[in-house]
Amino acid sequence: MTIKIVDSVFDPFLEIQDFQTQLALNGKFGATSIFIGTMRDFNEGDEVHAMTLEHYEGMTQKQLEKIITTAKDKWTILEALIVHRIGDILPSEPIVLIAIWSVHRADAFEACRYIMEELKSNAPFWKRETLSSHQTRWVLKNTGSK
Amino acid sequence: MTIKIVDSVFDPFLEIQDFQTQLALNGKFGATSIFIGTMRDFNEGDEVHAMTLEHYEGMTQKQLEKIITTAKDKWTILEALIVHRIGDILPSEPIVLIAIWSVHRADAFEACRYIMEELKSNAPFWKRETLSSHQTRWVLKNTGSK
Amino acid sequence: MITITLHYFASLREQIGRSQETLTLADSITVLDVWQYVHQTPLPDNTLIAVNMEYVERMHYICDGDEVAFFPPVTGG
Amino acid sequence: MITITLHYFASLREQIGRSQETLTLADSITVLDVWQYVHQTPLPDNTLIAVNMEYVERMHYICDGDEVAFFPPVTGG
Repeated sequence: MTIKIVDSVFDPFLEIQDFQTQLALNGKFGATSIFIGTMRDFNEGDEVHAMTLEHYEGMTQKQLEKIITTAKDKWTILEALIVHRIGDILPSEPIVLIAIWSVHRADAFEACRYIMEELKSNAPFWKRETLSSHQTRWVLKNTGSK
Repeated sequence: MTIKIVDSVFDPFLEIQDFQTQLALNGKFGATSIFIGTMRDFNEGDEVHAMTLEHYEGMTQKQLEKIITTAKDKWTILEALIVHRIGDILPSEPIVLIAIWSVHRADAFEACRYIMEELKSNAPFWKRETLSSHQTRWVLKNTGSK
Repeated sequence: MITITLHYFASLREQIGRSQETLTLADSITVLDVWQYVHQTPLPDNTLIAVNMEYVERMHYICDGDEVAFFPPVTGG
Repeated sequence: MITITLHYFASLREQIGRSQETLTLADSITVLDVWQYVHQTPLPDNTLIAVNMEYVERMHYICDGDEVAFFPPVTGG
Protein backbone atom coordinates (compact mmCIF):
# COMPACT_ATOMS: atom_id res chain seq x y z
CA MET A 1 0.00 0.00 0.00
CA THR A 2 1.26 3.45 -0.90
CA ILE A 3 -0.01 6.90 0.05
CA LYS A 4 1.41 9.92 -1.73
CA ILE A 5 0.64 13.57 -1.00
CA VAL A 6 1.96 15.64 -3.90
CA ASP A 7 2.24 19.40 -4.31
CA SER A 8 2.42 19.58 -8.09
CA VAL A 9 0.39 18.22 -10.98
CA PHE A 10 0.48 14.42 -11.36
CA ASP A 11 -0.46 12.01 -14.14
CA PRO A 12 -2.80 9.41 -12.63
CA PHE A 13 -2.11 6.86 -15.36
CA LEU A 14 1.67 7.12 -14.97
CA GLU A 15 1.25 6.78 -11.20
CA ILE A 16 -0.76 3.59 -11.65
CA GLN A 17 1.65 2.15 -14.20
CA ASP A 18 4.74 2.97 -12.13
CA PHE A 19 3.14 1.43 -9.07
CA GLN A 20 1.93 -1.63 -10.96
CA THR A 21 5.34 -2.41 -12.47
CA GLN A 22 6.88 -2.44 -8.97
CA LEU A 23 4.30 -4.95 -7.75
CA ALA A 24 5.18 -8.62 -8.01
CA LEU A 25 1.58 -9.35 -8.89
CA ASN A 26 1.75 -10.35 -12.55
CA GLY A 27 -0.98 -12.88 -13.22
CA LYS A 28 -2.20 -12.69 -9.59
CA PHE A 29 -4.80 -9.92 -9.84
CA GLY A 30 -7.94 -10.11 -11.91
CA ALA A 31 -9.47 -6.78 -10.99
CA THR A 32 -8.34 -3.18 -10.73
CA SER A 33 -10.78 -0.50 -9.64
CA ILE A 34 -9.67 3.08 -10.08
CA PHE A 35 -11.20 6.40 -9.13
CA ILE A 36 -9.88 9.77 -10.27
CA GLY A 37 -11.24 13.03 -8.90
CA THR A 38 -10.56 15.96 -11.22
CA MET A 39 -10.93 19.69 -10.63
CA ARG A 40 -13.99 21.16 -12.38
CA ASP A 41 -14.22 24.74 -13.64
CA PHE A 42 -17.63 25.18 -11.98
CA ASN A 43 -19.05 24.52 -8.52
CA GLU A 44 -22.37 25.42 -6.94
CA GLY A 45 -23.33 27.51 -9.94
CA ASP A 46 -20.11 29.53 -10.13
CA GLU A 47 -17.14 29.48 -12.43
CA VAL A 48 -14.03 28.41 -10.54
CA HIS A 49 -10.65 29.61 -11.83
CA ALA A 50 -8.32 27.96 -9.35
CA MET A 51 -8.25 26.10 -6.07
CA THR A 52 -5.88 25.76 -3.15
CA LEU A 53 -5.81 22.55 -1.15
CA GLU A 54 -4.63 22.78 2.43
CA HIS A 55 -4.04 19.70 4.58
CA TYR A 56 -2.97 18.70 8.08
CA GLU A 57 0.45 17.25 7.41
CA GLY A 58 0.94 13.98 9.28
CA MET A 59 -2.72 13.52 10.19
CA THR A 60 -3.56 13.12 6.51
CA GLN A 61 -1.18 10.19 6.14
CA LYS A 62 -2.32 8.71 9.46
CA GLN A 63 -6.02 8.88 8.52
CA LEU A 64 -5.46 7.49 5.01
CA GLU A 65 -3.43 4.56 6.40
CA LYS A 66 -6.24 3.87 8.85
CA ILE A 67 -8.81 3.91 6.04
CA ILE A 68 -6.79 1.45 3.93
CA THR A 69 -6.24 -0.81 6.96
CA THR A 70 -9.98 -0.91 7.61
CA ALA A 71 -10.63 -1.62 3.91
CA LYS A 72 -8.15 -4.53 4.10
CA ASP A 73 -10.11 -5.96 7.03
CA LYS A 74 -13.38 -5.70 5.12
CA TRP A 75 -12.27 -6.90 1.67
CA THR A 76 -9.59 -9.14 0.19
CA ILE A 77 -7.38 -6.66 -1.57
CA LEU A 78 -3.88 -7.21 -2.89
CA GLU A 79 -2.67 -3.63 -3.22
CA ALA A 80 -3.85 -0.06 -2.74
CA LEU A 81 -2.53 3.24 -4.04
CA ILE A 82 -3.75 6.69 -3.01
CA VAL A 83 -2.35 9.89 -4.50
CA HIS A 84 -3.75 13.25 -3.35
CA ARG A 85 -2.83 16.75 -4.51
CA ILE A 86 -2.21 19.68 -2.21
CA GLY A 87 -1.33 23.32 -3.03
CA ASP A 88 -2.53 25.36 -5.99
CA ILE A 89 -4.63 23.47 -8.52
CA LEU A 90 -6.12 24.43 -11.88
CA PRO A 91 -9.29 23.14 -13.56
CA SER A 92 -8.92 19.74 -15.28
CA GLU A 93 -5.99 18.78 -13.04
CA PRO A 94 -6.41 15.56 -11.03
CA ILE A 95 -6.99 15.99 -7.28
CA VAL A 96 -7.18 12.42 -6.08
CA LEU A 97 -6.40 8.95 -7.38
CA ILE A 98 -7.41 5.69 -5.71
CA ALA A 99 -6.45 2.36 -7.26
CA ILE A 100 -7.21 -1.06 -5.80
CA TRP A 101 -5.97 -4.45 -7.02
CA SER A 102 -7.74 -7.68 -6.08
CA VAL A 103 -8.39 -11.22 -7.32
CA HIS A 104 -12.15 -10.76 -7.78
CA ARG A 105 -14.02 -7.66 -8.88
CA ALA A 106 -16.37 -7.13 -5.92
CA ASP A 107 -13.44 -6.55 -3.56
CA ALA A 108 -11.79 -3.96 -5.81
CA PHE A 109 -15.04 -2.11 -6.58
CA GLU A 110 -16.25 -1.99 -2.98
CA ALA A 111 -12.91 -1.17 -1.38
CA CYS A 112 -12.30 1.65 -3.89
CA ARG A 113 -15.70 3.19 -3.20
CA TYR A 114 -15.31 2.80 0.57
CA ILE A 115 -11.86 4.41 0.60
CA MET A 116 -13.09 7.35 -1.47
CA GLU A 117 -16.09 7.96 0.81
CA GLU A 118 -13.95 7.68 3.95
CA LEU A 119 -11.32 10.00 2.46
CA LYS A 120 -14.04 12.57 1.71
CA SER A 121 -15.39 12.31 5.29
CA ASN A 122 -12.24 11.96 7.36
CA ALA A 123 -9.00 12.94 5.63
CA PRO A 124 -8.04 16.47 6.76
CA PHE A 125 -7.96 18.34 3.45
CA TRP A 126 -9.66 21.68 2.80
CA LYS A 127 -10.41 23.37 -0.52
CA ARG A 128 -10.44 27.11 -1.10
CA GLU A 129 -11.81 28.16 -4.48
CA THR A 130 -10.91 31.25 -6.48
CA LEU A 131 -13.91 32.40 -8.51
CA SER A 132 -13.88 34.30 -11.80
CA SER A 133 -14.33 37.54 -9.79
CA HIS A 134 -11.00 36.66 -8.07
CA GLN A 135 -12.98 36.34 -4.86
CA THR A 136 -11.98 33.30 -2.81
CA ARG A 137 -14.21 31.04 -0.71
CA TRP A 138 -13.73 27.93 1.38
CA VAL A 139 -15.71 24.93 0.25
CA LEU A 140 -18.03 24.39 3.25
CA LYS A 141 -18.62 20.68 3.08
CA ASN A 142 -18.31 17.64 0.91
CA THR A 143 -21.40 16.13 -0.64
CA GLY A 144 -22.48 12.89 0.99
CA SER A 145 -21.71 9.97 -1.32
CA LYS A 146 -22.10 12.17 -4.36
CA MET B 1 -19.81 6.60 -25.86
CA THR B 2 -17.39 4.18 -27.47
CA ILE B 3 -17.33 0.40 -27.58
CA LYS B 4 -14.25 -1.35 -28.91
CA ILE B 5 -13.79 -5.08 -29.43
CA VAL B 6 -10.08 -5.73 -30.02
CA ASP B 7 -8.27 -8.90 -31.05
CA SER B 8 -4.80 -8.03 -29.82
CA VAL B 9 -3.29 -6.83 -26.57
CA PHE B 10 -4.32 -3.30 -25.54
CA ASP B 11 -2.99 -0.79 -23.04
CA PRO B 12 -5.95 0.32 -20.88
CA PHE B 13 -4.25 3.55 -19.82
CA LEU B 14 -3.43 4.57 -23.37
CA GLU B 15 -7.02 3.80 -24.36
CA ILE B 16 -8.36 6.03 -21.59
CA GLN B 17 -5.95 8.85 -22.39
CA ASP B 18 -6.61 8.71 -26.13
CA PHE B 19 -10.35 8.76 -25.51
CA GLN B 20 -10.11 11.52 -22.93
CA THR B 21 -8.10 13.84 -25.18
CA GLN B 22 -10.80 13.54 -27.88
CA LEU B 23 -13.51 14.56 -25.42
CA ALA B 24 -14.36 18.25 -25.19
CA LEU B 25 -14.86 17.79 -21.46
CA ASN B 26 -11.93 19.69 -19.94
CA GLY B 27 -13.00 21.14 -16.62
CA LYS B 28 -16.49 19.59 -16.97
CA PHE B 29 -16.00 16.24 -15.28
CA GLY B 30 -15.13 15.77 -11.64
CA ALA B 31 -15.16 12.00 -11.47
CA THR B 32 -13.75 9.11 -13.49
CA SER B 33 -14.43 5.55 -12.42
CA ILE B 34 -12.43 2.85 -14.14
CA PHE B 35 -12.49 -0.92 -13.99
CA ILE B 36 -9.88 -3.17 -15.57
CA GLY B 37 -10.30 -6.93 -15.71
CA THR B 38 -6.99 -8.73 -16.16
CA MET B 39 -6.25 -12.36 -16.99
CA ARG B 40 -5.02 -14.32 -13.98
CA ASP B 41 -2.67 -17.29 -14.18
CA PHE B 42 -4.93 -19.34 -11.90
CA ASN B 43 -8.64 -20.14 -11.80
CA GLU B 44 -10.63 -22.55 -9.64
CA GLY B 45 -7.46 -24.03 -8.18
CA ASP B 46 -5.68 -24.63 -11.49
CA GLU B 47 -2.83 -22.93 -13.27
CA VAL B 48 -4.02 -21.31 -16.47
CA HIS B 49 -1.51 -20.84 -19.28
CA ALA B 50 -3.66 -19.15 -21.89
CA MET B 51 -7.21 -18.27 -22.74
CA THR B 52 -9.28 -17.86 -25.88
CA LEU B 53 -12.20 -15.44 -25.89
CA GLU B 54 -14.98 -16.13 -28.39
CA HIS B 55 -17.83 -13.69 -28.96
CA TYR B 56 -21.00 -13.28 -31.00
CA GLU B 57 -19.97 -10.55 -33.43
CA GLY B 58 -22.68 -7.93 -33.72
CA MET B 59 -24.70 -9.07 -30.71
CA THR B 60 -21.79 -8.10 -28.46
CA GLN B 61 -21.87 -4.49 -29.68
CA LYS B 62 -25.67 -4.42 -29.56
CA GLN B 63 -25.81 -5.68 -25.96
CA LEU B 64 -23.05 -3.36 -24.78
CA GLU B 65 -24.77 -0.35 -26.36
CA LYS B 66 -27.99 -1.36 -24.63
CA ILE B 67 -26.20 -1.64 -21.29
CA ILE B 68 -24.66 1.84 -21.66
CA THR B 69 -28.02 3.30 -22.72
CA THR B 70 -29.68 1.86 -19.62
CA ALA B 71 -26.84 3.20 -17.45
CA LYS B 72 -27.36 6.65 -18.99
CA ASP B 73 -31.04 6.48 -18.01
CA LYS B 74 -30.17 5.55 -14.44
CA TRP B 75 -27.23 7.90 -13.81
CA THR B 76 -25.98 11.25 -15.05
CA ILE B 77 -22.89 10.28 -16.98
CA LEU B 78 -20.95 12.37 -19.45
CA GLU B 79 -19.03 9.69 -21.29
CA ALA B 80 -18.47 5.94 -21.33
CA LEU B 81 -15.74 3.79 -22.84
CA ILE B 82 -15.74 -0.01 -23.04
CA VAL B 83 -12.86 -2.00 -24.51
CA HIS B 84 -13.05 -5.82 -24.57
CA ARG B 85 -10.49 -8.32 -25.79
CA ILE B 86 -11.28 -11.31 -27.97
CA GLY B 87 -8.99 -14.02 -29.35
CA ASP B 88 -5.95 -15.56 -27.67
CA ILE B 89 -4.98 -14.00 -24.36
CA LEU B 90 -2.07 -14.57 -22.00
CA PRO B 91 -1.94 -14.11 -18.21
CA SER B 92 -1.54 -10.50 -17.02
CA GLU B 93 -3.07 -9.13 -20.24
CA PRO B 94 -6.13 -6.91 -19.83
CA ILE B 95 -9.47 -8.46 -20.85
CA VAL B 96 -11.89 -5.62 -20.25
CA LEU B 97 -11.78 -1.89 -19.57
CA ILE B 98 -14.73 0.23 -18.49
CA ALA B 99 -14.28 3.97 -17.91
CA ILE B 100 -17.05 6.39 -16.93
CA TRP B 101 -16.84 10.18 -16.71
CA SER B 102 -19.36 12.21 -14.67
CA VAL B 103 -19.71 15.46 -12.72
CA HIS B 104 -20.19 13.80 -9.32
CA ARG B 105 -18.62 10.62 -8.02
CA ALA B 106 -21.71 8.55 -7.19
CA ASP B 107 -22.77 8.48 -10.85
CA ALA B 108 -19.36 7.32 -12.10
CA PHE B 109 -18.92 4.68 -9.39
CA GLU B 110 -22.41 3.23 -9.73
CA ALA B 111 -22.60 3.29 -13.53
CA CYS B 112 -19.18 1.63 -13.82
CA ARG B 113 -20.18 -1.15 -11.44
CA TYR B 114 -23.55 -1.60 -13.13
CA ILE B 115 -22.04 -1.81 -16.61
CA MET B 116 -19.48 -4.37 -15.47
CA GLU B 117 -22.12 -6.59 -13.83
CA GLU B 118 -24.40 -6.35 -16.86
CA LEU B 119 -21.51 -7.10 -19.21
CA LYS B 120 -20.67 -10.21 -17.17
CA SER B 121 -24.31 -11.36 -17.26
CA ASN B 122 -25.40 -10.42 -20.77
CA ALA B 123 -22.59 -9.70 -23.23
CA PRO B 124 -22.05 -12.79 -25.41
CA PHE B 125 -18.40 -13.62 -24.70
CA TRP B 126 -17.09 -17.07 -23.77
CA LYS B 127 -13.75 -18.02 -22.25
CA ARG B 128 -11.88 -21.24 -22.93
CA GLU B 129 -8.89 -21.81 -20.69
CA THR B 130 -5.73 -23.76 -21.51
CA LEU B 131 -4.36 -25.36 -18.33
CA SER B 132 -0.73 -26.22 -17.59
CA SER B 133 -1.46 -29.78 -18.75
CA HIS B 134 -2.38 -28.23 -22.16
CA GLN B 135 -5.90 -29.48 -21.56
CA THR B 136 -8.55 -26.91 -22.47
CA ARG B 137 -11.86 -26.23 -20.74
CA TRP B 138 -14.71 -23.79 -21.19
CA VAL B 139 -15.36 -21.51 -18.23
CA LEU B 140 -18.85 -22.64 -17.18
CA LYS B 141 -20.21 -19.47 -15.63
CA ASN B 142 -19.28 -16.08 -14.30
CA THR B 143 -19.31 -15.47 -10.58
CA GLY B 144 -22.27 -13.39 -9.40
CA SER B 145 -21.07 -9.88 -8.49
CA LYS B 146 -17.68 -11.23 -7.54
CA MET C 1 -42.34 -20.67 -45.90
CA ILE C 2 -40.09 -19.51 -43.09
CA THR C 3 -36.33 -19.62 -43.48
CA ILE C 4 -34.10 -18.96 -40.52
CA THR C 5 -30.40 -19.26 -39.78
CA LEU C 6 -29.23 -21.04 -36.64
CA HIS C 7 -26.02 -20.07 -34.85
CA TYR C 8 -24.17 -21.94 -32.11
CA PHE C 9 -21.41 -20.62 -29.90
CA ALA C 10 -18.67 -21.83 -27.57
CA SER C 11 -19.13 -25.29 -25.97
CA LEU C 12 -22.49 -25.74 -27.71
CA ARG C 13 -20.87 -25.07 -31.10
CA GLU C 14 -18.21 -27.67 -30.29
CA GLN C 15 -20.77 -30.27 -29.16
CA ILE C 16 -22.91 -29.76 -32.25
CA GLY C 17 -19.87 -29.70 -34.50
CA ARG C 18 -20.91 -26.70 -36.59
CA SER C 19 -21.33 -22.97 -36.01
CA GLN C 20 -24.34 -22.33 -38.21
CA GLU C 21 -26.97 -23.82 -40.45
CA THR C 22 -30.11 -22.81 -42.36
CA LEU C 23 -33.57 -24.18 -41.71
CA THR C 24 -36.79 -23.87 -43.72
CA LEU C 25 -40.16 -24.54 -42.09
CA ALA C 26 -43.76 -24.40 -43.23
CA ASP C 27 -45.01 -22.50 -40.16
CA SER C 28 -43.77 -20.35 -37.33
CA ILE C 29 -42.81 -22.37 -34.26
CA THR C 30 -41.14 -21.47 -30.97
CA VAL C 31 -37.36 -21.31 -30.67
CA LEU C 32 -37.57 -24.26 -28.25
CA ASP C 33 -39.36 -26.28 -30.92
CA VAL C 34 -36.74 -25.23 -33.46
CA TRP C 35 -34.06 -26.76 -31.22
CA GLN C 36 -36.04 -29.97 -30.66
CA TYR C 37 -36.87 -30.30 -34.35
CA VAL C 38 -33.25 -29.92 -35.43
CA HIS C 39 -31.46 -31.76 -32.61
CA GLN C 40 -34.05 -34.29 -31.37
CA THR C 41 -32.77 -33.76 -27.82
CA PRO C 42 -33.98 -31.52 -24.98
CA LEU C 43 -32.41 -28.07 -24.95
CA PRO C 44 -29.70 -28.05 -22.23
CA ASP C 45 -31.10 -26.30 -19.13
CA ASN C 46 -28.88 -23.25 -18.98
CA THR C 47 -28.87 -22.51 -22.72
CA LEU C 48 -29.46 -18.88 -23.71
CA ILE C 49 -31.36 -18.00 -26.87
CA ALA C 50 -31.17 -14.85 -28.97
CA VAL C 51 -33.21 -13.84 -32.01
CA ASN C 52 -31.69 -11.15 -34.17
CA MET C 53 -29.15 -10.53 -31.40
CA GLU C 54 -31.72 -9.90 -28.65
CA TYR C 55 -32.37 -12.36 -25.83
CA VAL C 56 -35.70 -14.19 -26.07
CA GLU C 57 -37.63 -16.70 -23.97
CA ARG C 58 -38.02 -20.33 -25.09
CA MET C 59 -41.61 -19.71 -26.14
CA HIS C 60 -40.67 -16.93 -28.60
CA TYR C 61 -42.04 -17.62 -32.12
CA ILE C 62 -39.70 -17.27 -35.08
CA CYS C 63 -40.29 -15.08 -38.16
CA ASP C 64 -39.00 -15.48 -41.69
CA GLY C 65 -35.41 -14.28 -41.94
CA ASP C 66 -34.65 -14.57 -38.23
CA GLU C 67 -31.15 -15.19 -36.98
CA VAL C 68 -31.58 -17.60 -34.06
CA ALA C 69 -28.63 -18.24 -31.76
CA PHE C 70 -28.18 -20.85 -29.01
CA PHE C 71 -25.32 -20.54 -26.56
CA PRO C 72 -24.16 -21.47 -23.05
CA PRO C 73 -24.02 -18.92 -20.18
CA VAL C 74 -21.78 -16.01 -21.09
CA THR C 75 -18.40 -15.69 -19.39
CA GLY C 76 -16.87 -12.43 -20.56
CA GLY C 77 -15.32 -9.55 -18.63
CA MET D 1 1.57 21.40 34.69
CA ILE D 2 0.14 20.46 31.32
CA THR D 3 1.53 22.01 28.16
CA ILE D 4 -0.24 21.46 24.84
CA THR D 5 0.00 22.89 21.33
CA LEU D 6 -3.09 24.11 19.53
CA HIS D 7 -3.43 23.96 15.73
CA TYR D 8 -6.03 25.61 13.52
CA PHE D 9 -6.73 24.88 9.87
CA ALA D 10 -8.48 26.35 6.85
CA SER D 11 -11.27 28.89 7.53
CA LEU D 12 -10.85 28.51 11.29
CA ARG D 13 -7.15 29.36 11.01
CA GLU D 14 -8.05 32.47 9.00
CA GLN D 15 -10.74 33.58 11.48
CA ILE D 16 -8.41 33.12 14.44
CA GLY D 17 -5.54 34.74 12.58
CA ARG D 18 -2.87 32.21 13.55
CA SER D 19 -2.15 28.55 12.78
CA GLN D 20 -0.80 27.43 16.12
CA GLU D 21 -0.08 28.40 19.73
CA THR D 22 1.10 26.83 22.97
CA LEU D 23 -0.95 26.66 26.16
CA THR D 24 0.03 25.72 29.71
CA LEU D 25 -2.61 24.68 32.25
CA ALA D 26 -2.57 23.55 35.87
CA ASP D 27 -4.92 20.58 35.32
CA SER D 28 -6.32 18.38 32.55
CA ILE D 29 -9.49 19.79 31.05
CA THR D 30 -11.61 18.74 28.05
CA VAL D 31 -10.77 19.91 24.53
CA LEU D 32 -14.04 21.86 24.54
CA ASP D 33 -12.92 23.70 27.67
CA VAL D 34 -9.53 24.35 26.04
CA TRP D 35 -11.33 26.12 23.20
CA GLN D 36 -13.56 28.16 25.54
CA TYR D 37 -10.63 29.07 27.79
CA VAL D 38 -8.53 30.35 24.87
CA HIS D 39 -11.22 31.90 22.66
CA GLN D 40 -13.96 32.95 25.14
CA THR D 41 -16.57 31.99 22.51
CA PRO D 42 -18.60 28.82 21.93
CA LEU D 43 -16.91 26.29 19.65
CA PRO D 44 -18.55 26.57 16.20
CA ASP D 45 -21.04 23.69 15.83
CA ASN D 46 -19.45 21.74 13.02
CA THR D 47 -15.85 22.04 14.25
CA LEU D 48 -13.83 18.82 14.24
CA ILE D 49 -11.25 18.15 16.92
CA ALA D 50 -8.17 15.91 16.76
CA VAL D 51 -5.69 15.05 19.50
CA ASN D 52 -2.37 13.73 18.30
CA MET D 53 -3.89 13.38 14.82
CA GLU D 54 -6.82 11.21 15.90
CA TYR D 55 -10.40 12.46 16.00
CA VAL D 56 -11.77 12.96 19.52
CA GLU D 57 -15.09 13.98 21.07
CA ARG D 58 -15.52 17.36 22.74
CA MET D 59 -15.37 15.78 26.20
CA HIS D 60 -11.93 14.24 25.59
CA TYR D 61 -9.43 15.24 28.35
CA ILE D 62 -6.04 16.53 27.32
CA CYS D 63 -2.68 15.14 28.49
CA ASP D 64 0.66 16.87 28.79
CA GLY D 65 2.36 17.17 25.41
CA ASP D 66 -0.84 16.74 23.36
CA GLU D 67 -1.18 18.27 19.91
CA VAL D 68 -4.78 19.53 19.78
CA ALA D 69 -6.24 20.59 16.42
CA PHE D 70 -9.48 22.40 15.62
CA PHE D 71 -10.77 22.54 12.07
CA PRO D 72 -13.89 22.89 9.92
CA PRO D 73 -15.48 19.93 8.05
CA VAL D 74 -12.98 18.36 5.66
CA THR D 75 -13.43 18.88 1.93
CA GLY D 76 -10.76 16.79 0.20
CA GLY D 77 -11.01 14.29 -2.62
